[in-house]
Amino acid sequence: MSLDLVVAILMAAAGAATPLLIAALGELVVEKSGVLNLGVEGMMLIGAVAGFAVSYTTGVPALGAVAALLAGALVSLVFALLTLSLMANQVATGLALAIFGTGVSALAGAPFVGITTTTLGPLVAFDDPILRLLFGQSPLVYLALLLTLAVWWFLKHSRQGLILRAVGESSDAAHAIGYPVLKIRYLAVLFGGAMAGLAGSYYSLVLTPMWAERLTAGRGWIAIALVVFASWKPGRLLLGAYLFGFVITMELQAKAAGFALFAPEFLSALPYLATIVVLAVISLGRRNATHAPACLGKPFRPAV
Amino acid sequence: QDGAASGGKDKVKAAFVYVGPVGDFGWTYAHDQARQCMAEKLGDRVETTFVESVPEGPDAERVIRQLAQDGADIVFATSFGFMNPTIKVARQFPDVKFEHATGYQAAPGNMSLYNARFYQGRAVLGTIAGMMSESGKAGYIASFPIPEVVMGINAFTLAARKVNPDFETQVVWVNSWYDPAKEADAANALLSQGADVITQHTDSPAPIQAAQKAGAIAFGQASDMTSFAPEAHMTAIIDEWCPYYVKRVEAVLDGSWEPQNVWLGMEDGEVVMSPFNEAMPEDVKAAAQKVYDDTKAGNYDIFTGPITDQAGEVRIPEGEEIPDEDLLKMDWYVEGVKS
Amino acid sequence: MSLFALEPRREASRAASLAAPVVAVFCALVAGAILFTLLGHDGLSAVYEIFVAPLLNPYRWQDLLVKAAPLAIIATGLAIGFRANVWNIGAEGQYILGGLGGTFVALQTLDLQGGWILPAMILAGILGGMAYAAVPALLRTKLGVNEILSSLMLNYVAIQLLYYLMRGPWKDPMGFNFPQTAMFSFDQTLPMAFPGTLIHLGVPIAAAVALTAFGLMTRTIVGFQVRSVGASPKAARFAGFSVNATVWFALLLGGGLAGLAGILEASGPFGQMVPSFPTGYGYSAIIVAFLGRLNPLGILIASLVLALTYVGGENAQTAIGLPSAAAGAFQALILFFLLGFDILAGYRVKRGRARRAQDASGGAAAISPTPGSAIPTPSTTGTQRA
Amino acid sequence: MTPRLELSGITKRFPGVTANEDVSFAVAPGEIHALLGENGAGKSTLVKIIYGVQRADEGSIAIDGRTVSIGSPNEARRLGIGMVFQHFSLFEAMTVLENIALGMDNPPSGRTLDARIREVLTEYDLSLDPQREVHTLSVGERQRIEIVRALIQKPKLLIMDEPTSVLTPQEVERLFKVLRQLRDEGCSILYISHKLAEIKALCDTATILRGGKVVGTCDPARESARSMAEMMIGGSLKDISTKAKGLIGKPRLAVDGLDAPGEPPFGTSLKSVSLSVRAGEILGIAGVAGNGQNELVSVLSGERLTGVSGSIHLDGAEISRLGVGARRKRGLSALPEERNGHSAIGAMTLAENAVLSARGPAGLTAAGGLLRLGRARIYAKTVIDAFSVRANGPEAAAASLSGGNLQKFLVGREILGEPKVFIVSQPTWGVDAGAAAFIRQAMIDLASRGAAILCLSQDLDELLELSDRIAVMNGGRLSEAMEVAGVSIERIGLLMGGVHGEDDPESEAMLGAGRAA
Ligand SMILES: Nc1ncnc2c1ncn2[C@@H]1O[C@H](COP(=O)(O)OP(=O)(O)OP(=O)(O)O)[C@@H](O)[C@H]1O
Ligand SMILES: Nc1ncnc2c1ncn2[C@@H]1O[C@H](COP(=O)(O)OP(=O)(O)OP(=O)(O)O)[C@@H](O)[C@H]1O
Ligand SMILES: [Mg+2]
Ligand SMILES: [Mg+2]
Repeated sequence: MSLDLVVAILMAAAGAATPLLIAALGELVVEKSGVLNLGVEGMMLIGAVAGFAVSYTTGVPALGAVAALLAGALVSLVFALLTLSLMANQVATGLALAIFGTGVSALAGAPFVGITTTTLGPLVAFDDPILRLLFGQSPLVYLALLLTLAVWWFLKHSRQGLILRAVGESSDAAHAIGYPVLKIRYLAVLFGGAMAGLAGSYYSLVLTPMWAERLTAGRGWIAIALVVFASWKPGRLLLGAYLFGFVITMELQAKAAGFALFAPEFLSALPYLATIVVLAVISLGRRNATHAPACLGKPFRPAV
Repeated sequence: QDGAASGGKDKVKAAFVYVGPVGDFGWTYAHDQARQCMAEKLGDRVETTFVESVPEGPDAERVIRQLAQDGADIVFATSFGFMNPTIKVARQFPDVKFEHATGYQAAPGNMSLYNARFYQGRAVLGTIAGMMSESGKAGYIASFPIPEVVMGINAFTLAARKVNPDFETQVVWVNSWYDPAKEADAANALLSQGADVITQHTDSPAPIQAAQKAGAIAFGQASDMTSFAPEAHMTAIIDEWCPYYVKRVEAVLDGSWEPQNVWLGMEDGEVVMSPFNEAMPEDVKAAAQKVYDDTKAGNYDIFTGPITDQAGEVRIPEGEEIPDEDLLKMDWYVEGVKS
Repeated sequence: MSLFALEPRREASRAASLAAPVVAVFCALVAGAILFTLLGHDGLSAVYEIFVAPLLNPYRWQDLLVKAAPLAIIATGLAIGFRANVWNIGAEGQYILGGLGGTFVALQTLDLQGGWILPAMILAGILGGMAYAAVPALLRTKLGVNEILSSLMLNYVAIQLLYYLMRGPWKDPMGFNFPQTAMFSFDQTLPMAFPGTLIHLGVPIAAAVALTAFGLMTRTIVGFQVRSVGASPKAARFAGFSVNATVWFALLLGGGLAGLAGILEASGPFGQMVPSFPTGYGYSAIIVAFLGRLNPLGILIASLVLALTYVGGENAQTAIGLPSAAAGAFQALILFFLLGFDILAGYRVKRGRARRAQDASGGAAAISPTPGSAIPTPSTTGTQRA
Repeated sequence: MTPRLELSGITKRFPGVTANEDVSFAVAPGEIHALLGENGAGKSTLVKIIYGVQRADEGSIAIDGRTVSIGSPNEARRLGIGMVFQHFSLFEAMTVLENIALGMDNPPSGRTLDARIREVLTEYDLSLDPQREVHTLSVGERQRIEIVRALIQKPKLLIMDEPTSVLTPQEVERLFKVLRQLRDEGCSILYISHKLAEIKALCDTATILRGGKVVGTCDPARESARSMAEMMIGGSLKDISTKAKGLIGKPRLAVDGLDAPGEPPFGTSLKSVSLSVRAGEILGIAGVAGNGQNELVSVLSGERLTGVSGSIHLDGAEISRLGVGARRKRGLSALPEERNGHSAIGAMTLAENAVLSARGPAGLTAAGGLLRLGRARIYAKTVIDAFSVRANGPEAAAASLSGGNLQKFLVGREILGEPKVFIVSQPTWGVDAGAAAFIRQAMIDLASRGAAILCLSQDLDELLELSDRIAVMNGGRLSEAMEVAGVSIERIGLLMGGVHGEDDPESEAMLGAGRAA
């Protein structure tokens, strides 16, 4: 295999992994605070359309990414309001959010169908494949890696991260010793929304610089699966997302090289089967301890 | 109503049922453009409505029935999966005309089938690819191995091999009509393995964007996608449904509508090519234009023997053409296709 | 604090829990009208076309029933699971497998005749759904794998399995290489419940399923067992109920009913198996289950409401050209309002900020008149920490 | 001297109840002040208000003479108030260090904090490993975390809500030592407990609440436990009538060589437990929480079958392979210590809670698996009446009952089924004196009717009052049963701490943990 091909494969893997990683990091923080938001797909779509719209109208793709961030956070606020303040069931609200995001993004995106925008591509172009691999990818690829580091540090070493984990571990205890559980969860949900929005904009600004309905085609669900796959650890999330990106890329590379060992449907089902197997293996290894935040999905109402 | 004597009408209500959103910029988009074009041409003699994103199956049946109940005179059902639902409803509403795109079965009496010979356009693309490719290898992003897709792959490869006998077409099945990210990834995989032409039978513009980034050439699908990749986009096969829709609605207006089963192509103006890219070499332009003109004139059929299949066996002897009924259930690939 | 404050009720209010959905729908209508007006459509007529027009047209009633039937059947099964704290969100996959199970029988019996064929298909459908639900059940009871994720992942696997079968082994040999099976024969097709209408046998079956489930949950020890396990696995064990058996029961029941819905759709409205068979009923049913407050009778109503949003959405497209995406957004809006107003069952809204001291105990542990004490919360740890 | 804490006119209303009404009293610096009252008297609510977890509707709080408004626990801590909660506020999956850091407003970095914690531990002669994860710790150790969390901030006022219900007599002594040391350093302590003997031994003053109102103040040293209890209930306490002697008959429950693994993840496994309880007899089992009591109850009740070996005989029949339902049918009823979510379901009505365990004995199901809800209501009503449970009838949700009333209902539910063998754990845990007396009486009456009762409790006084014989559980082993008459508390305390002359490593470890402080 030529160096160029190897680099191409690695870059494609990074490209497939990046949006999943960003969205999953957001969801990881949300889940660490004890909230299960299944509406990632909807928030990603909103982010994708907002990012495209702003990038197209201003001509500055970076502004698009910022807009995506804000738009994602904004819709996640609806989820937060319902599940945190009004204690609506999180599973159902998350599903409704996914429907909502799909519909609203399609409505808002109607004027932008059929056009393209400047990509949020590499800042510098390199001819040398190694340099290209290291420095020549979209800024979002590097941002995702930095975010992983930041989230890891935040959860593991910062005081605020400790508090966030505490809230997800026992909202009652956290409340009793004086932490504003709802406020912290609101912030976590907003962060998750912002990340999902940003991840969505990766599709409309980097991978396929365009807008079309249902652009993300179900990637939001994979992001949620990745969080569990990684058993709520940012490091493993990075690994999982890249592994996943690599598998997707290799599947297509294998097909492009003319290998067809399996039915294509089997390959398409593979990521999901792999997630199930990993879930089973984690549980086998450490029965009764999957590191899930103990309060995940449970509503909390503070006594005042 | 009136005009019943002649079987004609003063005003026709035409309804369209779409499988995707009108904003998909692909298949459904093309049909809706045609609907608008038809409505414009016929002015106030027609009133059009449409329902988009209709799932194939019982939902389609319900939607079609509702349209018939609500007074549609003619219903265009524009996806293969609407075939059986349309048949069922057509039986219940003998006075309403039904038109189904791409199917092979119809209810007797009030249901027509229509389709377009897209493969004729694939031959034009193949010619361009064969002449312009330096690596002699094209990447073909395909959705599902249904006859229409198979026939397109074959037409493309046959045409390319006419100008470059060693030409190869590498097919990647993505198992989806529409998944931009996956289509882009597939295009990138093909490009990184040496393809310098990308073509597709999926609906999103993602592959041509990928081709543009890699400096390869590509072709639009279903509509002119130049705006997405001005340099890579050589031309596109355009599904031009407008003339057909105009004709059929006019037939309802003047009472001459009869059920039929048509498979229209370049001769009928139903398949056209979008303008060739300025940057295309003149000789390529000329060769492509010739394939188009000959097809339009009825002098060129890409599925004319000799045709050998992947195993190297001659399937169609010299001079023979593949009959339509065989094309419509094609499930084998010609030599040069890698899948 | 805010203008309104919530005050917990000592016990969930029946009146409020009945009124909440009505108020919610009303608010959603108002919000929808405003939203559509802002989007440049005629908001009032949009709401009229979606919500009222279909109800005024008797043709549409049949459509509503037909569309609601699979939703009600699946949601009933899911709701029983949710009551047991079993978070099966794999109904979509189980529905597909149900359709495939029945189709398998149909393909074996294409040339046969007899009244036994359809029942055999239905049985196979139920078994197909159950078998698929057995996977998350096994994973959860043996390994403690969270069923939300395993069942969700299996949905995608089921779709690929369907594609595989349609493209290859089960393709209709006479079907011009299109990926779909042959049409089912007369003996394989679900008959109409009322001749001359569109209302197939699935509709009365859905009603019967919901009523039976209602009896099961309120009047039998099995229902009591399910509720106990949902409220507290420890207490259920204390009562002599096996938690694992209940998890199995809930998943198999949910899977079986989803499978039933699948084969009823396949043998009824579809009349064959096609790649476009899955249409998201498995997901919509989750929402239906919640809108119905996990009560089978509520689910019957909720399934009709959801069906109305589909049918009305199509109606609004043709009547006033409202894009289908708008109908989708509106559907989500109604769901948001319904979910939000659920809180009225467990809480009273108080005007003004007279008292800041509105509280439920910090110990949400003991008290659960949270929105509908009926609704348990997903415990992602499953059996783990019990 | 200005009081450290002064409450004036504190009123707190919940929908339907006034938890505190015009409560006023003061706590002097360096005073240990008891807060007494029946279940639901409003003690926890009051201290939560002082600690800023809840807000009073009316009234004011002054610290060191300055009126303050305490909006949150953070503000409370800033004012020098520390609190140890009735229900621990710990994070199981985190380390001791993290838990303590979470309880501080500006914790120093990990290393410094670790050192500070160790300082506090030596200063008060406590032992705890800051790096351990909480879920691996015993109940006593967990409480120490809470205490260290409070002490590390050098509080001026420490609030303790029922801190001793989970401790051994020795651990209680050690806690008292800490509290007295704190008092001598000038710290005020507000102390809530239902154990009146402890109050007498520890506290300088007591304020008594009844129905949310202050009904009196006293010097516990000068009162008897009985007089304080009567002040709390506002009436006279009935004496428990002892059962007639000589009723004891043949063994009804005989357990031999019972081994079982501990409850995951960190339970204590049972090691060759043997015991026998005779008709008419009450066998008490003492022991510190977490020494296998829960395992014993769940193995005897049939809730746990996997991994169990050894024999269990009920009236001579081997039942060790039977499930819960089958054992109940044969007359064995077991009531575990935890009410919420184990022996009762809060969200269900009392009638439904009756179905949980009494459906066999009371015939609450019909053929075909149908529930007889009418009968269940009648049964619940009977229990409510017979055990004077204060509740809104059989349709009231279990969660709407106070702890004491719910416990009466649950004990009644079991006893009205006339079990032949009744196994009960912590029958009066967190239950006020009046209700506790009632429950004990009901148990004695049941025994007099010929039932065999196995009573597990951490309350030694209770066991000594109730039991005919007593045995001690430690590290999953059960000591020989001793006749209560003439047994020494010293000896039981030592057995509870793990000193029984054996030298297997596990009991050594227990000993270490118990002694460490
Ligand atoms: N969050 C709440 N919402 C409504 N009522 C409450 C709440 N918390 C407590 N109460 C009520 O306030 C009263 C006092 O409760 P509190 O918990 O203070 O009693 P307590 O004296 O601590 O009882 P115990 O001895 O059982 O701990 C009780 O009647 C209870 O019903
Ligand atoms: N949100 C609430 N709504 C209504 N009543 C409540 C609420 N929270 C608590 N209570 C009441 O609080 C009372 C006691 O609650 P608490 O949790 O303090 O129990 P307890 O009596 O202290 O028992 P235990 O000490 O065994 O837990 C109960 O009577 C219950 O009705
Ligand atoms: Mg209390
Ligand atoms: Mg209490």
